Amino acid sequence: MSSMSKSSVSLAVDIGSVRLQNPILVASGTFGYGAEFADLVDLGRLGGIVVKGLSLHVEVGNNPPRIAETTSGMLNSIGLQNVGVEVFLEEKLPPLQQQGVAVVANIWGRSIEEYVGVAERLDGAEGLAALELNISCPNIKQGGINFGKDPELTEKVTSAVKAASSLPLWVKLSPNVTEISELALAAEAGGADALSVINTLRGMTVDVGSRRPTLASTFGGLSGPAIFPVALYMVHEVRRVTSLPILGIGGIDSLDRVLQFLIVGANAVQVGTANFYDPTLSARLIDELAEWCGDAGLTDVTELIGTLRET
Amino acid sequence: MSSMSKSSVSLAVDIGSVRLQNPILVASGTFGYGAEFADLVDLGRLGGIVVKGLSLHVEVGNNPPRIAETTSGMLNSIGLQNVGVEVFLEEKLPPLQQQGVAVVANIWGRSIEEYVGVAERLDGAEGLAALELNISCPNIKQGGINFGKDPELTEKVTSAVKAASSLPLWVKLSPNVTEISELALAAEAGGADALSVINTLRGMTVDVGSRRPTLASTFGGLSGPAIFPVALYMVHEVRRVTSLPILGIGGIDSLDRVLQFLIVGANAVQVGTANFYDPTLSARLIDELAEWCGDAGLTDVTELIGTLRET
Amino acid sequence: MLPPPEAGAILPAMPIHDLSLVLRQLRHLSSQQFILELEGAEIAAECSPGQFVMTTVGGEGNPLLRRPMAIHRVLRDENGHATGFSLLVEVVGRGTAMLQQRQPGDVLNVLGPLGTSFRMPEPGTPAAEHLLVMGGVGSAPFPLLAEGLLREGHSVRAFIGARTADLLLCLEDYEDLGVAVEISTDDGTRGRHGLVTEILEHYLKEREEGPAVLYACGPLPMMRAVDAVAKRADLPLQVSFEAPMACGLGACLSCVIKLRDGDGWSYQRVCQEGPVFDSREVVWE
Amino acid sequence: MLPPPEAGAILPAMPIHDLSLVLRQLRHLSSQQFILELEGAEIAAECSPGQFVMTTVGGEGNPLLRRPMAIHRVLRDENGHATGFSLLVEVVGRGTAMLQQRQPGDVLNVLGPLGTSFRMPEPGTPAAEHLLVMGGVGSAPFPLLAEGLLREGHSVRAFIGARTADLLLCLEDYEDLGVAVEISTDDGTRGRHGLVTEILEHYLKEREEGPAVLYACGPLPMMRAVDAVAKRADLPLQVSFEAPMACGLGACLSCVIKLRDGDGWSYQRVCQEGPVFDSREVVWE
Ligand SMILES: Cc1cc2nc3c(=O)[nH]c(=O)nc-3n(C[C@H](O)[C@H](O)[C@H](O)COP(=O)(O)OP(=O)(O)OC[C@H]3O[C@@H](n4cnc5c(N)ncnc54)[C@H](O)[C@@H]3O)c2cc1C
Ligand SMILES: Cc1cc2nc3c(=O)[nH]c(=O)nc-3n(C[C@H](O)[C@H](O)[C@H](O)COP(=O)(O)OP(=O)(O)OC[C@H]3O[C@@H](n4cnc5c(N)ncnc54)[C@H](O)[C@@H]3O)c2cc1C
Ligand SMILES: Cc1cc2nc3c(=O)[nH]c(=O)nc-3n(C[C@H](O)[C@H](O)[C@H](O)COP(=O)(O)O)c2cc1C
Ligand SMILES: Cc1cc2nc3c(=O)[nH]c(=O)nc-3n(C[C@H](O)[C@H](O)[C@H](O)COP(=O)(O)O)c2cc1C
Ligand code: FES
Ligand code: FES
Repeated sequence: MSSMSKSSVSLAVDIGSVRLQNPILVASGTFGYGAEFADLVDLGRLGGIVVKGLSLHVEVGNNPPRIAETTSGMLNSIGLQNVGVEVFLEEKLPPLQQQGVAVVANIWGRSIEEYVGVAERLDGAEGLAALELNISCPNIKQGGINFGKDPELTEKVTSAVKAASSLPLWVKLSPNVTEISELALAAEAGGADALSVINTLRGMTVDVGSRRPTLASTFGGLSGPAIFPVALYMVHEVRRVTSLPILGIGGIDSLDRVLQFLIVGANAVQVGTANFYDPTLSARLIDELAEWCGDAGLTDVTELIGTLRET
Repeated sequence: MSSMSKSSVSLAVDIGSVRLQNPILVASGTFGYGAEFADLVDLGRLGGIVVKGLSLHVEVGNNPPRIAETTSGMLNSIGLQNVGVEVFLEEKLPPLQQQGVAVVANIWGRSIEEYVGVAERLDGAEGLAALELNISCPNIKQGGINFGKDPELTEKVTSAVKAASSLPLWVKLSPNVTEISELALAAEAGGADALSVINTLRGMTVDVGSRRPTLASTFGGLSGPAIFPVALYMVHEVRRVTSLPILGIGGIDSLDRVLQFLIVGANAVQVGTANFYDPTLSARLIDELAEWCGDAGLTDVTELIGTLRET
Repeated sequence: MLPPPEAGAILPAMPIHDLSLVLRQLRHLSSQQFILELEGAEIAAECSPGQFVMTTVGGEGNPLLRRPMAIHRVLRDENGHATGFSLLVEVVGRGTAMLQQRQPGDVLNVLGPLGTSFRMPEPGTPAAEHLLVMGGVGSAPFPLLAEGLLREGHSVRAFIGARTADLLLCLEDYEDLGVAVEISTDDGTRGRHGLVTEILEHYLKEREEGPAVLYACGPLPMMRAVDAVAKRADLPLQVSFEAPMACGLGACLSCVIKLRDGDGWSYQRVCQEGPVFDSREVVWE
Repeated sequence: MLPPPEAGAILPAMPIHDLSLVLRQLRHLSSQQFILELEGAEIAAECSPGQFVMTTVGGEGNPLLRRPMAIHRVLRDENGHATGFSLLVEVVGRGTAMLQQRQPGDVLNVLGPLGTSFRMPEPGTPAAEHLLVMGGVGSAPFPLLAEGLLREGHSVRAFIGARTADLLLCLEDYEDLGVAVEISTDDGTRGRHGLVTEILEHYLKEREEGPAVLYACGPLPMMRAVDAVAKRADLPLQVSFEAPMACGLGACLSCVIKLRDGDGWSYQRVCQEGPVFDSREVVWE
């Protein structure tokens, strides 16, 4: 069937100045610091690992219960628990550096100063390919407005971090907005090198027995296969207004959905929630993508990107 | 087990001045004009039937394909095809009037004038319990901005329709916004008597084989069990800012989800997509709700509404 | 001749049932085709040729929607009482693949009978030849139609096309019924090498004069070609359409095709005004 | 005495496998409880008492997440080679109800072995009495622990609580192993009428002096009560915790409980730093 052997297909993609060996990354918060999956996945083969969101200091996180299952999805309110940037650099990054995989540090803060603080601390760290800015966080200095919901704040935090770090900067957009294209443009204006689209949708569920929210923190972020059509739409919206590289994220559970993201214009994708229930999916997708490209007569996966036929 | 027989439980709820015999309605666009389900459901038992969105004139609708299945959901881009308000009044409403069920006319337009036109035509029609305003439509007079995405437009169209009709007015909010509470307040300011929460989420999928959008119109509205956590969250958000009656809509597929909506503060609910794959669900939910209330020792379903325990 | 059906006319329909039906048997015809035999006396007793059901495929709400399937045959006990019916299914995607995995004893939720049926000749109409033209799994509704026509004393001939000999469907059914069959395959492995429309045209040229009625179901290009043949031969044609369906009940408006409407056209529902249409009403594009 | 484990210490773990395993047998113990016997020699050979697996429950991605289940027993062939393992499951919701519907021959995707195990006494430690305290389906991990302790020549006693006699679990396992059993039921239908902690306390009062080690798994209130008993008696206690889990691998941070950390506490993962914890490290609230 296949005219092309899969090894002759080039899967490499460029996210701005960052060359990734293939477009299959794993999403922040769904793959720990990589080591958690080392028994199951050859980490060195992945397109990249986006680590759990890092903050300036250790973060204790929200009270449990922190997850709730929903139809073909899940809610989480981890509360951005993490080891803090120091422990990351000392303990978590070195083993990943040995794997030779592109490591992307997802970072967050409660104020622009905190974002800048993490970014500065990570600047120059060996083995980091890029920073990914999680802007779905409330700004405690500005009445708790979510950075990612306000174009002005998005631009500000982007440009502040951009100035503080020499690393390529990916800005991860929140889908809980009226026009995601406005936020994309704001991030671009702030100097973003790429856009990660999307973070989780806001949602909640209730435990009828106790009449309490299922999550201790009432709300959480919805992820998983259920949100895929929304994510794909948002990538399409963002692609309409910018030529920045896009990382497509949301509900990937199969090669078909990876291909849909690429066709709509994502330059690479991140596998999220699926890592939890199908931990070897990311690695399998790399092989399946190579095979599919070969069968389709493509020599380079980039030939697929942005090839949506619209009428 | 049950101390209370289900017949002694009162299921009636008031949506403003409209008394419904129970809080289980069927959502616009998912139940036709009622007659389509007459073989399967005793229409007279339903809390209410919200009919397919009506416009001033016959509407041809979008090109097919108009639906795509997604994980635990579906996309639709029917394009608001409908028979028009005249045919509705002549042919569709009379058989429903005979059933004695509360009929709610969902209406839409491409300009405020069109909305007002439909509302005026329906004013005084016998057997109509209320109007439901679908504001998830582009305003062709104002650069195609979606009425439901802009608080000012939402308030304007609401107050214009309110002035044009003596019927109670329910405004159906779009979830594709940054702060749904702002839109809720705008509708309230415009004179809404109740709020229907939510309409579909925007989404798309792609047919990888042809590299074309699966829907002829590229985008569609996502509905079904997948969106439930988002819908519940939005009802919670709206309940925080207003004491208007709320109709909870989105992803209802079981009694448990009906109860979650009521606990969070919806006064009634509308079953949507589930009517397609489980056409007798709405009727069964009425019985199940009565039984559940009886088992829980409630004599009146309203005792449940808004009883969420938050800490 | 059939009286021309009104566009969008709805036949006085039997009530629709929503039933949980036990799967009696699943017979594999090829790696991609199989027959499901279901309980369901109500649907079996009340359905007409061309009507369909909406069935779940198994799998806990995933896929979400039911799948439309034509009623293939009515199953009868020794006394001739309808006890169930069969579906003839081709695997084309996830839902049909899941149906293929079902086991006898499994339960499917089935809604039906749905849609319009083929319009049978009025009793007393002068005898005509009834020519059934089918491609691929478009064969599904025809054995029931053939049976009905034969019961009324009409002569029936089937034109069956498939990609290759292994995929030819319903040959047994027609043998049982004593219906003459003409075959074509795309690859020439059986019957005429070519399209089913070619054997149809050939037959129409050779046959004796006299009234004939055409019926077609299959891929869109094939139905379009049959329409052209029918128009050239000035013969009436009923076509059975497919379209993606969410409800099957006429409520969602997802399944529309263009039908002539006055001077123009309008979108009509395949599940309600169809699936069987008079080909002259269809806007073939 | 066990050396106090470091908080958060991760034992040198065997590699984790992600396997598609055939279900050999499903044995119903009561209407709500059953045992699944699975293939899976790798997991069986390498697991330690107290570890768990994450398993799919069937149903095409719905529910989405795997379910955590303790390894109940290792299944062995005539030569004593580990060939598979069993799970002891109680139906509490949708996923466990779906597991109950599985049939022999069905395939489950199973990730394991996961988490920390009960810490066994160092070889050469003076003999102690090992007291296993379990409530409800918290019984699941104990037969494997009892087997391990017996193999090392330790004396083992099981304290089993249940709501009612019919729901008492693992009695056969302990009979096979020759482990002494003390029973309590909430309704007095078998053993002592009351809580399992009461029979434990009673036993501790009556027994001869000498070292003893406690292990507990069951509902939170029960484990809290056992902790209080252990503290009063100044005996070491290992507790096996449950928490909602998405990954079981330490990646999602969904499964945390509060553990002492310096002067304060921090959230630690039940799937990684647990499920077995030293009860003195747990912040009981
Ligand atoms: C009135 C009617 C009667 C039918 N009778 C039969 C029958 O007797 N036997 C049979 O095998 N099939 C029949 N079909 C077609 C059948 O419904 C589809 O093949 C089936 O729904 C596909 O489901 P799936 O999950 O396997 O495919 P999906 O994964 O949903 O889709 C696979 C491919 O099939 C296409 N497709 C999906 N649904 C339909 C549809 N309703 N019609 C046409 N193409 C579709 C999709 O666009 C896609 O390209 C009938 C359809 C209709 C409308
Ligand atoms: C390490 C570990 C080992 C376990 N071992 C066993 C075992 O050997 N046998 C057994 O029957 N069960 C065991 N459990 C519990 C089992 O995982 C849950 O009962 C199961 O996941 C519930 O799934 P469900 O779909 O039936 O319930 P759901 O419908 O998901 O939930 C039903 C109820 O159970 C609660 N629940 C859900 N997940 C968990 C969980 N992980 N822990 C505690 N409560 C939960 C929910 O809050 C809800 O109240 C273990 C849990 C853990 C963490
Ligand atoms: C448990 C969990 C934790 C997450 N943590 C983070 C995080 O720390 N930073 C971040 O930017 N996104 C985080 N995300 C969002 C994911 O990276 C991803 O954007 C989202 O889950 C959508 O993709 P999916 O549907 O494939 O999961 C988290 C998601 C989950 C489920
Ligand atoms: C096929 C289809 C058609 C719809 N048509 C309308 C409509 O005409 N007017 C409207 O306000 N909402 C319409 N809706 C939205 C539903 O009324 C409902 O708000 C939405 O589907 C969410 O509920 P669900 O998840 O239960 O389906 C339509 C939904 C579907 C699936
Ligand atoms: S399938 Fe819903 S209207 Fe035809
Ligand atoms: S279950 Fe994911 S960290 Fe424990």
